[in-house]
Amino acid sequence: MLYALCLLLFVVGLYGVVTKKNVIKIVISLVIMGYAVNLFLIMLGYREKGVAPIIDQTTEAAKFAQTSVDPLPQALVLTAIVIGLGVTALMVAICIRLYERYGTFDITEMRKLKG
Amino acid sequence: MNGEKNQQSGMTTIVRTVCRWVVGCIFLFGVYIVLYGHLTPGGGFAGGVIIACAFVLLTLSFGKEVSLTKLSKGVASELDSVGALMFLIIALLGMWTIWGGNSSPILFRNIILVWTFISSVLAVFLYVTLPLA
Amino acid sequence: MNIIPLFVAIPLGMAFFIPMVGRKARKLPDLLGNLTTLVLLIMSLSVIGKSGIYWMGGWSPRSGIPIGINLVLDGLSGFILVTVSLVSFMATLFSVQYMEQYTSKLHYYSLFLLMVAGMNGVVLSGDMFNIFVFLEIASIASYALVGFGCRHEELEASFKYLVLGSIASILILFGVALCYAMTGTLNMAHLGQLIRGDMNPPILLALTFFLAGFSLKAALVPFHAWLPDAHPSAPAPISAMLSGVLIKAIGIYALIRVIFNVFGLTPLLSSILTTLGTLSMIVSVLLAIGQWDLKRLLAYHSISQIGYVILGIGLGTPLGILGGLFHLINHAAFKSLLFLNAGAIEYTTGTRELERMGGLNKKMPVTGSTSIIASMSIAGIPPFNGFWSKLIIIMACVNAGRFGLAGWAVFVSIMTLASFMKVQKYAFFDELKKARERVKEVPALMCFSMILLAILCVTMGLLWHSWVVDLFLGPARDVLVAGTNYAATVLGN
Amino acid sequence: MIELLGLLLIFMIIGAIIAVETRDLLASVICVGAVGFGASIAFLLLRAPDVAIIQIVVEVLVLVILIRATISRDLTAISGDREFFGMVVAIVLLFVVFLFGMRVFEHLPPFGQPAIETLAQSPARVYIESGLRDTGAANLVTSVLLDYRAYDTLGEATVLFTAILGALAILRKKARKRKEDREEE
Repeated sequence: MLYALCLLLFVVGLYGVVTKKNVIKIVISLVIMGYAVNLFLIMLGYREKGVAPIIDQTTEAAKFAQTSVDPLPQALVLTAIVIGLGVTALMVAICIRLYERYGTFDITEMRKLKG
Repeated sequence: MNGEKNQQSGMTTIVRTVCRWVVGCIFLFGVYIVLYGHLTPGGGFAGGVIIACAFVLLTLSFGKEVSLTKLSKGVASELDSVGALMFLIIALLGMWTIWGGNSSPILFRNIILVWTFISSVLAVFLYVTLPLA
Repeated sequence: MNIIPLFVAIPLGMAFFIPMVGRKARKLPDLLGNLTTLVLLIMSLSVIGKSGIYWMGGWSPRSGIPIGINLVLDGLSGFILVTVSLVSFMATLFSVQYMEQYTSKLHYYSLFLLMVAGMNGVVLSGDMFNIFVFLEIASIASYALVGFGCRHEELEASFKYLVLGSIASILILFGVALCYAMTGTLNMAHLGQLIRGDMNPPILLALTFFLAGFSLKAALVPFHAWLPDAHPSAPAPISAMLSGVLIKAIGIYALIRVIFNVFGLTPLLSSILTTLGTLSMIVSVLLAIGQWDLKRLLAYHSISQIGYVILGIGLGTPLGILGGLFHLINHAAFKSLLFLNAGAIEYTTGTRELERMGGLNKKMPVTGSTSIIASMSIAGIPPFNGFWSKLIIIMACVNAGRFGLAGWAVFVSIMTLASFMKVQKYAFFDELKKARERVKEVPALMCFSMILLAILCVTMGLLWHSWVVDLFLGPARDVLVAGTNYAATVLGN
Repeated sequence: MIELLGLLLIFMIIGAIIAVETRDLLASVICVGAVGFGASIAFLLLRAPDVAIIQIVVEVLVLVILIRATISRDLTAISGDREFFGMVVAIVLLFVVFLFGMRVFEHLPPFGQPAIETLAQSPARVYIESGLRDTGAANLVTSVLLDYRAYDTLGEATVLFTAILGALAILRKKARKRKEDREEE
């Protein structure tokens, strides 16, 4: 059920990328798609009644191994978020440059992107 | 600094007074997050971005000129390269250690060191992105 | 000292180093960039035929479970490494004088080396998520390089490329997530071992995502929309890199590695690949014929030749794989040469329109003659390299009993020939235009890199049967033919 | 817990739909910020504090960049005449994708039982069992990020470096030394 909601979020983002005609809207839709995938990855690592993957002195190792959530997807998502930030920054830079040239964010008013 | 010009590019007095107090705290908090990344949640990247946010705040409230006097663009992009190179060099040193027959990568294990370097790199990176917006 | 990680570390280090020192000395970025690609070329030639596995940070598998990231050098990755370094060396050589027309060369070289590092990282990595990360490095560098000229059509092309490339990356990440959900591992060899041909629905969905994502990066036909805009817009050496190696290293290489070595080639996948390949071949060659913009025409031909590669490899027979891989390296040689030629013409005449060129052969003998060699190679005229690889692919089709595909391959070859006869006629052999009276040959280094590539085309055409097959193609083919045995070779059990 | 997460996700989906559909660009940027903060809270609920922190700080930065890019520019999105037919085709196709994905997702392991519980051969199990001994970091995410998979982190730092360098290259004032007049040809 939760996975399906995540997929729905992904599809909303995909819908925005496919149908919108404004470059900022396209950037936003891509950001939303990124969130959906990140959330999906973190959900994959969740354990029923789990604890965060940080060891404190009071719990013993065996019990911790039984209850900790999966740290690997969290590490992956950290990397993925940063990559998303980089792509977004570059995209916004191009959008600003395009705006300087055309005075609009609308791709239907730009020449070659229509095809 | 040129007061009039700052008045134009920045925000109102209230915002600027509050910012003057808060920026230092944000900066310290960022450093704390970096240094304790191996024990508590957060770490180099998060701390680095928080430090970067201090500069963002400066830019937003006082204008680009003031924050550029604190950290100029040339210095920032130099620091970028230095930080990234440091990370790479540490990684390569780890490689040599392994090659020497020692199976445990001693330098890779020095978490705080690497962590701090990444953070400084990223803080500066993000700061450099700001003028584009 | 293990050489494998250096393929990534050297270009990365140089890319970080150049912006630090580049402002002080004007010639230094040129020197460092060329030196780096030369070193990479020598290193990649020195590892031909070798293989090895390197566990990053010394985290070798613990009781059979791979806990770290590994770099795998085998026949296939060595082959692609040589291709990448070869073309990138020629491209940097060409850049020295060509890029004088642009500002901020240090950004250019730094991004170029980051792109090379990203490609080398993808080619060497043995870990799904790591492939995603390095693929993003190569892609982001190429997005920026496509828009490097900052003219409006370049920025638009860059934006279009960026949006489609990001969708591809997100799909690939989704595929990695699905694989992780089902198997709990990211290592490709381990993944192959755990899947073992058991295609349950999530794994199939992941495979679909990989197929779509990597096809977008490789610009196969239903996903090709970005390429005809992006490749002409980039500066010429970058067009040569994009067409010559980028779409191969992060598109085709990753696709065939995942399909052959992780999931295993099934008849269904084989027919999907051959269909995609044939479609790319036919559709884009038809679109190419009508083009009058020289670089755009070449870009469409890239898609079509990529179609040949995928068709050959998709057949799945050893002969077909051999032909596909041979065509891959041939295409890298002649297509980058053609793009460099187009860049040379643009450098001197300032135009890319075929109708505004003409008679350039008299004024630019080196560009003209190397362009003839490249055109004959791509069109498949007998002594040149393109002929042999197309012949092998067609023979493989016939051997596999797919006569229809063989027929289409011959047809596309003829259409390619027609298209390049048009290029030669309008650009090099027609009447010399009045406005072009004062055109001179391009500077020496640009000529030099074009001549080197032309020599490469000729020698590979002449010597293909002896050393090319034995040294490069044999080991690479064996890796693909071995299929999911990849897991056993990497993990050693 | 699951209900809370479900509500949060529904909130995020509504926010995303508003962000995509609204005509005001500033509103749309702010909505995407709301979605991002929703994601951050979801990460906290899923016991991923590191990711939550990073999500929040990155979200702030993305918002600053996006708002400064859109503010005082073209605030209302001009997208008056969309082709109706294209929209319908897109929606139907995406709906099919969604239904297909739902069917596939039924085969995933159920929520709350990750791969580390069901599969013995998962590297994540090694990280949990011997991460502290191997790396000396109590925060296992840090130990994965900087020790077991430090090569990925090097890649991550490089991605940011590349993106910044690319943005600087794209935003430089003058891109060509000569022949700038060809621009208007």
